[in-house]
Amino acid sequence: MNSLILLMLLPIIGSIAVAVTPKTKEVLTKQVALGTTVVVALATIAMAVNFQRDNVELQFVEKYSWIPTFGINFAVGIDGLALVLILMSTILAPIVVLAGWNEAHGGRWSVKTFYILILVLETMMIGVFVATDVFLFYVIFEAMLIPVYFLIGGYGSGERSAAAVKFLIYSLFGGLLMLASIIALYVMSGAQGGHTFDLQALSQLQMSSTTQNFLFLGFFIAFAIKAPLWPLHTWLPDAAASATPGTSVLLLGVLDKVGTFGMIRYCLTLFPEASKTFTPLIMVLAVISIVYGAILAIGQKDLKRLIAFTSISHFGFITMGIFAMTSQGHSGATLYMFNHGFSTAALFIVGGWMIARRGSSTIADFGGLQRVTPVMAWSFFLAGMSSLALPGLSSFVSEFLVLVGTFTRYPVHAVIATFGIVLAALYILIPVQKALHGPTTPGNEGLSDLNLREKIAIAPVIAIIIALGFYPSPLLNVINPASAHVIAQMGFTDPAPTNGDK
Amino acid sequence: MVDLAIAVGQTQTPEAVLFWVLAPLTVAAALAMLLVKKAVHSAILMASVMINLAIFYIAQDALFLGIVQIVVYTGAVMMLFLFILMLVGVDSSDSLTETIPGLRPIAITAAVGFGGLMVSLIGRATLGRSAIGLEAANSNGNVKGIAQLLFSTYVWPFEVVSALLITAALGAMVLAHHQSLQLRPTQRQLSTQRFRGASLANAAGLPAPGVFARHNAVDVPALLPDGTPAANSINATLQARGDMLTSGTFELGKVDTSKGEEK
Amino acid sequence: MEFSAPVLNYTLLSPMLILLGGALIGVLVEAFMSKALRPITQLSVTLGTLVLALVQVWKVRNEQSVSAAMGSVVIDGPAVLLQASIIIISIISVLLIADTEHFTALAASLPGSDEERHALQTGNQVTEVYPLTLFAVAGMLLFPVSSDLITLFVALEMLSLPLYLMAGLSRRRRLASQESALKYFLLGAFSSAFFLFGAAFLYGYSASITFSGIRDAVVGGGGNDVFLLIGIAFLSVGLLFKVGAVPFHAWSPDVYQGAPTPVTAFMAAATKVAAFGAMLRIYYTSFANAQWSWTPMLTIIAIITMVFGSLVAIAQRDVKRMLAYSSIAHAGFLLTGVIALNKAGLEASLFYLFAYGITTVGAFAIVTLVRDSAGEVTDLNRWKGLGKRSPWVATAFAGFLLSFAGIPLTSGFIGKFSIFSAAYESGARSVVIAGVLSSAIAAFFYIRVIVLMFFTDPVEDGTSVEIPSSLTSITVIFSLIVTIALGVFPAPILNFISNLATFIR
Amino acid sequence: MTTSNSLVYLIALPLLGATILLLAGRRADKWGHILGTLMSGSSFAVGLYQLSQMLGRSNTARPVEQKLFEWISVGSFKVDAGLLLDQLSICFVLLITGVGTLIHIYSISYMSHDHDRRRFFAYLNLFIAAMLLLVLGNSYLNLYVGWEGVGLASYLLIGFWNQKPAYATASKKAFVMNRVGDMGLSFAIMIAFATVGTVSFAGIKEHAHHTSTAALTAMGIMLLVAATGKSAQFPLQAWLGDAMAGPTPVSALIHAATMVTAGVYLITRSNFIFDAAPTAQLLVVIVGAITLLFGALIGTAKDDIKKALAASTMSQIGYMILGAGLGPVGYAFAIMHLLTHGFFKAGMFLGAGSVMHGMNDEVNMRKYGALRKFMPITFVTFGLGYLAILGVPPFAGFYSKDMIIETAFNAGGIKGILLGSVTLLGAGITAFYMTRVMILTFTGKARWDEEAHPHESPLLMWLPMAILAIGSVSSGYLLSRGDALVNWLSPLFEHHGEHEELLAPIVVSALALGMVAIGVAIAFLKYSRQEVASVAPENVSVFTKIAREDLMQDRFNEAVFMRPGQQLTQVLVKTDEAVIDGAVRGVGKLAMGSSSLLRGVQSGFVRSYAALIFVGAALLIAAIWVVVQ
Amino acid sequence: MDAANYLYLSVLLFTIGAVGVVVRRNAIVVFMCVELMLNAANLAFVTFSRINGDLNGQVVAFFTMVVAACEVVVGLAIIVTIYRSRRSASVDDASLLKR
Repeated sequence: MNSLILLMLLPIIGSIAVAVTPKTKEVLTKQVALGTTVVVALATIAMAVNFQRDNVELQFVEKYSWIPTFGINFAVGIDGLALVLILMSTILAPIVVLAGWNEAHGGRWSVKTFYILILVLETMMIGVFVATDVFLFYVIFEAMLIPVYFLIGGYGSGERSAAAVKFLIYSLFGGLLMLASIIALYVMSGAQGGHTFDLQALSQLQMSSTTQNFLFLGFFIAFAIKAPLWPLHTWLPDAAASATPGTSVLLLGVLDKVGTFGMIRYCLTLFPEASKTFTPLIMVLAVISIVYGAILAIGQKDLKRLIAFTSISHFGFITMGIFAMTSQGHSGATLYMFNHGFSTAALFIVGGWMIARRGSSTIADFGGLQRVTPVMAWSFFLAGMSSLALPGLSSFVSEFLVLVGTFTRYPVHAVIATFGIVLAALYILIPVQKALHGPTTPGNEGLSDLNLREKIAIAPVIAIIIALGFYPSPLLNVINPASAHVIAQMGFTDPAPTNGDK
Repeated sequence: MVDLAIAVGQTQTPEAVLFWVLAPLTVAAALAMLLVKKAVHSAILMASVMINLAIFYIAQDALFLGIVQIVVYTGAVMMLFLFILMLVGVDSSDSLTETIPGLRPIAITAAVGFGGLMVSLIGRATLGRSAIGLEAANSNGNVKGIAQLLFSTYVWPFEVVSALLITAALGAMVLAHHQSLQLRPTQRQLSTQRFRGASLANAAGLPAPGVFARHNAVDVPALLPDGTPAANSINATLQARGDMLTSGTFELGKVDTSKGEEK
Repeated sequence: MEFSAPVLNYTLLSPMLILLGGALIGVLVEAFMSKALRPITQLSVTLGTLVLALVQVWKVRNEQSVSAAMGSVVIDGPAVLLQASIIIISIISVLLIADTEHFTALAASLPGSDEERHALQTGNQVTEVYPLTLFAVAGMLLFPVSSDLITLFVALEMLSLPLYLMAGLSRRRRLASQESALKYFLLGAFSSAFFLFGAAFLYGYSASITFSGIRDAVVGGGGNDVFLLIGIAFLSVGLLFKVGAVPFHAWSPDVYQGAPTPVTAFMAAATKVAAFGAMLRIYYTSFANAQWSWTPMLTIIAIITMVFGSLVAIAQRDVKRMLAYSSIAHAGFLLTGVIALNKAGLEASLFYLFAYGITTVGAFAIVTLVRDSAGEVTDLNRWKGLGKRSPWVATAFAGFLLSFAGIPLTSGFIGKFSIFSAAYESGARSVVIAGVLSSAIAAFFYIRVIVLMFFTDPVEDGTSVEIPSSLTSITVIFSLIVTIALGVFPAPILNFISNLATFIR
Repeated sequence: MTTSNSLVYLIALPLLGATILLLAGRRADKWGHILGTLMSGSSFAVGLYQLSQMLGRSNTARPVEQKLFEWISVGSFKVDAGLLLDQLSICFVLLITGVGTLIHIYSISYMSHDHDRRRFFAYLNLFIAAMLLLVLGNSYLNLYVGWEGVGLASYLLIGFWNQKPAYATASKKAFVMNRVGDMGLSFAIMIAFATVGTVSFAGIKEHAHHTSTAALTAMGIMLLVAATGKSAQFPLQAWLGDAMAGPTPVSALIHAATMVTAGVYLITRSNFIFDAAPTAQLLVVIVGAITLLFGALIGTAKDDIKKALAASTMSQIGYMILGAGLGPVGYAFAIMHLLTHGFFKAGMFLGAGSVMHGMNDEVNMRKYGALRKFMPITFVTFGLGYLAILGVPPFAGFYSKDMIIETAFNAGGIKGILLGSVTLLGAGITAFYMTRVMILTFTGKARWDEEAHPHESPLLMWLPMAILAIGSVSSGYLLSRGDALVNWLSPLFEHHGEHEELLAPIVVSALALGMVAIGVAIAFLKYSRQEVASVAPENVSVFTKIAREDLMQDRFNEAVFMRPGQQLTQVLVKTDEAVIDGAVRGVGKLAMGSSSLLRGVQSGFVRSYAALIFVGAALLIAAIWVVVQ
Repeated sequence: MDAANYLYLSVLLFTIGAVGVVVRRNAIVVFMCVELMLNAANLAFVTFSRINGDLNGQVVAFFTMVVAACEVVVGLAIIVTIYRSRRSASVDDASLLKR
């Protein structure tokens, strides 16, 4: 399995298969969707096996002319960073399908439509990470919004359409700013040796620092909206609170990663100087996000909004790691993206089950679930522990790497960010206490524990969370060369041990 | 337009006299167009502006255009306007009070600005070449010269204009032509209908206007024996146009002898 | 003085001649054919004529001539592309026009009169719209290929007059329809007076009424440019009126709303192509060297236009008015193509015009389908839940809206991208930024409609969706396919345009 | 360095037990406790094996290492999952697994009526594994994993009966306060990496001498913060009292014998840092001194037997910290006190558990009394522990505590005198409150509730108590015989010149015993001579009230951190809604508003449209006019 | 006598026509004002024709007249239709479509 394009095609084929299943046989529809996602996940893993870890060049490169008039190619290729994120996306997909087996019911449209949207989204999720042509990336980046928009607005709950619109408008706004930057890049490439959108070629462009700063902002704001960075975050809690748990997983777990992925792949690569110029500002925003997201999470009454705010905090860590410009920070951030995908997935999936069973997403409505539904409670607890980066679980490794990496260059930022770990304990343990502990409150007595399907769905997530906590090397080995490459290209080297200036 | 340097020698004094006499008249007529209440008056004033323009054309060596202006524009187009004016009520007069708030000040400001700036601009325009005059171009006669252009250089637009004319005709037809969708009843059918109808009231024909009323104008309804006005004695068009007079003042029972002739 | 007989290149003029011929046949059909046979005959004649004209355009695609009609007409690559676009848009518009439901049975009858009722009952049809359409199309074909001011003016009137008339022919809400015709007409005439006045000053400046003559004068200089500036300004007023740029836009929402929807579709799409075609030609050839004088003006107008259009569209409650404001915003985007003044700008504009035109017709075609017992329902509140009742119709409409909004994988995106990049290339950054921002504003109301259709529960008020007639279906499907295809695989069309898009002088 | 492949089993066995018990669910209810105990016991066995191996090697070759795998490696940040068993850790390993196993055994019976006994054993095993990882990790990061792991286990065990909201809150409080400490550990690791470039003990030790004092001081202070969190030292001590919400075996194992002493381990382990950072060391001493008094004072006022013991634990750990803060001379004594304390305090907690077991889980000592007759074994074992903590010769505490007091006096100068006095005072207060506990519980009149039927605990419970009691009696002697522990540990610490002795050992012992005697006497006077009210009297001195309130520690935290924190949270939630999201919505509203406003341009009047065109044209002309000017 | 005077006159007439379109309510008068503007443009053409010494301007003016005639036909047809429906020739009454 070495063709990325083939990989992108698989979910599309699956969606066609879903489309032709008879409308009455919903189970068949779901099975086809599940089967497709599993095949994609296996294919991705097979691809990952063939990936040459130490090769920092793009691999599995394919390039087809798409719109020659503008020098646009359908160009794909992956490095370690992209591979990790694709792996995360494709592994999460079947889990989401399986976990949210029934979440398409009660939507505005048919179950079929739901899975078609999911599968189309999966294609785009792969595409957005593999694209090496800026135009192709942008196209997918924007087009992705549509299925998500319909998934939120069509299958969500509560103020779903308002949330969907907010999400879309925010993202479109960011996307358009990015478009302006892309146009500028395109035009400049035309003036410097032929129109192209090739990332490699564009990164060689000569431009004045003012131009670079503006173009950087165009990209960065788009990404900062995606990976909600304070103060551009307000769409996320609404969207996450309204979306189905599965959609939220894909939204926070995968789509938002496009933002942080984009920061590395596009902001840093294309505008190294501007990145340096803006680093102080971004670092401050990241730290604010960490603390702010955590405090807001503590203050939430709604479970889904709480998880959303924790993600804002986590994205602050990722952003901080990226812009710390140390190999630890960078690798940590990349690993964090992967781990956050799974820990948030676990939180949302289990939280979603809790909400579905209880019929409410208000934390105060739960109580004493540990006695009633021990497996579910444990799953939630573990997910929460992962979210607060308990050592031994996957998030710890990444969070600590980010902190250590940041500390060597930005000690003050790292110190403030570290306070986030105390806040994390609060935002996880408060809902844990309210929902899982204490006496079983009325309305919770009859809740059923996880069934086999649900156990199968959550098991791999928890397995990954634990396994990567103890043994992150397989991923780090893939990530490190890519991160080191970026850092080196940016002209940074890790700060040497200072010995306290002695 | 000093720099434009139209040789004064070329334009003779009589033309200047003509201009300074007619131009104020033209402007006045145009302004009056805006100020008179009745559309008909506007139309007449418009016609006079057009005729003045025709004279200017001729004065500027555009004999053909001058004639066409009078014959076609003033003669035909303005007459068309007048026809339509008759159709929609020649008497109707506009109120000149402005109902859209703020529009008039805006219009006047814009006009003053527009006109003033244009005049100022034209005043400072230079062409960088001297005016030529039409002596050479008209050497074979103005009409011939125009014809030469019209039928050679501009033959394509000339032909295309024909399509425009057809469009106009077609358009007028579409909007105005009442296609006879059903056969009109013959005289005979109408007669039969009159006598075989539910009532014989109209068998003898509709009452004439003004009968028994104190006034026999076409817009005064006839009075029935009981003194009420007979609506059907008035032409439907007048009724529709609202030109029907109320018969009240003309009813026998309510003669106000102290009053003089109405209207 | 010898008279030399004019020489016309009929091959190159044939598309227009065919259309005029077809229109004349149509007039004759009106005169001599029995009422019952007229509709089908007219439709076949019209479609046949258009297809023939398209074939003819295709045949002459590689020809170039400035002397096809004694210098009145230039046939070159952009001309062919514009003409082809106009004809294609016209064809799919005619398919909409063929739905009798939209046109009054008898234009001369009073609204609400017995006569009207009778005409409706007898199934009378105003088949004159077909020849009128053909005349308009002929005018549109001529407009962007004109190369002197006379022809330009004649073409302008030729495309406008039939549209004035057609705007007044709606079957429902006839008073509004007639009102729109009146407004369109009065303002159209008003603006063409400006146009003519501008033409006079250009003539005064350059002593020539041909574009090349004006260009020579601009290049040659001499004197100062006051007349040129006045000429450009007033001529632009006329052209900007046609394309619906602020502040010369005011007619379009009212007319779009009042006119029969197929006419609106035709008008919105084809007129824009023709008017921008003419604008591109005149600005790219005649005024190119006076760029300094008009670029700031057009830049400001473009910015105001796109922002205004996008902004005002937000508060609209009527789908046709909303589309009208969207078209105003798009006029602003298209103006950036004019401002760009480079080959990329020309190519982008041509692509954008075609893509936008097709999408517009498609969108209005959908509007024709949403009806209740009293005809089309254009009140957006009653479009609620359309996605539930008629998912395909709503999906198609959403597709068109997304294209308008410039979402990737639709033609609108490629259009916006190419036109903005061309403008950026020419240094017009402010326009690009304004364009991007107003795109964001615009996205808001396009999305609002999608929300209405998909995420709002339907109101049970009898609003239904007509099963599209086969002709309307063709229009919708064709438009949708083109909209998506041009978004996904625009390369062939872009190449085609790129090969042809060079103005000759 | 010697390597071994078997170190991992120390951790793996209990971890396996925990995993099996957790995953197997109710199916394991029947045999879960046995498996748990076995796992803990086998780990102890491995520990003994390792000890025997170690004893067989020369003094310097004793440490053993095992590298399991490369855990994290990014750039120069390389951390192996590696275990280190040296003379220091083996002490802990044996304490943890030994006492742990005893407590497992005790729990079999103690928890036999609990529905969730299996889960309890799973948690216990988890704790053992985590605690072993803590002491076996060969780098600060590995230690950190165990450090938080024991925090988690502690959280789970404190909240074992979390259906009671107060218990759930207690567990959360413990976790969060521990996290504050953990933050310090994080900082220390970060500073270590940034300054030294490594986080392993060996690496830092190697570089310590050419690292600036400032950096080492920072590291030291941060490590101290970590220690205060885990070991319930001032100012992060508040959680320990509440942690008594957990089942009593937990209190014995985690909150007396092992986990809470992790801070002492950390400071001792980091001797190479503290030795080079006198300021940090001084802070350690100050913290220890404050806490030992602080805990002791709280202990005097507590009526809850477990809370009194907890306060005592806090105080005793204060001794250890103080000892550890005294540098190379104090490390061994701190560890010794740690070990002896592990025995007698665990024993006393188990005794308390036994009392509660017999008294329907009553914890209020004012409801006890005269239990000596009903629970003789408990009385004896508890009493031996009591003597040990008092430091009565020859019981364990005498050896360890006196050494600390002595070392404190020997710290030199005014510091030495001050510290010595504090430790002496602490010893006196300790004697007072421990005597109070003894009197209230075992002597005097019975003040029981109606339903109470006190009885002696079963074998499985008293046996561990007995074993621990033996430890309480003998461990001090054994460990100090021939300076056994000091010599055992000496290769790990750098040696400095001997301090001059301020007071002779015998004098110190005498002083200490004197203080103890005073404390015991006061307690006798106050509680044995007078009637004890079964309800805590209200008309007590302000001092007592404050002591009952844990010296206002909770109020302080509440007023300074919690309330402002909650308010900040609420303010931010509202700000986010109103300001940030409000700004976003405001932009939307602005667009809507201007849209509605601009719609007005479209008045419907064709004349106004014409005016618009006209004005537009006029503006164009005006622009031209300006240009031409 | 300066030929520019004709241009000034032309501008004046054009302005008056434009104002007329804005201020008059009767559709027919409005339309006449448009005609006045066209005539003003024609005057400009004729004047420029003379200045430039070629007849093209006059040809344009001629075309304008023809086109204007067509426009008048269509325009008046529309006005009559409106009048018949509404019984009013006031352009202000035709304001159904707005906002």
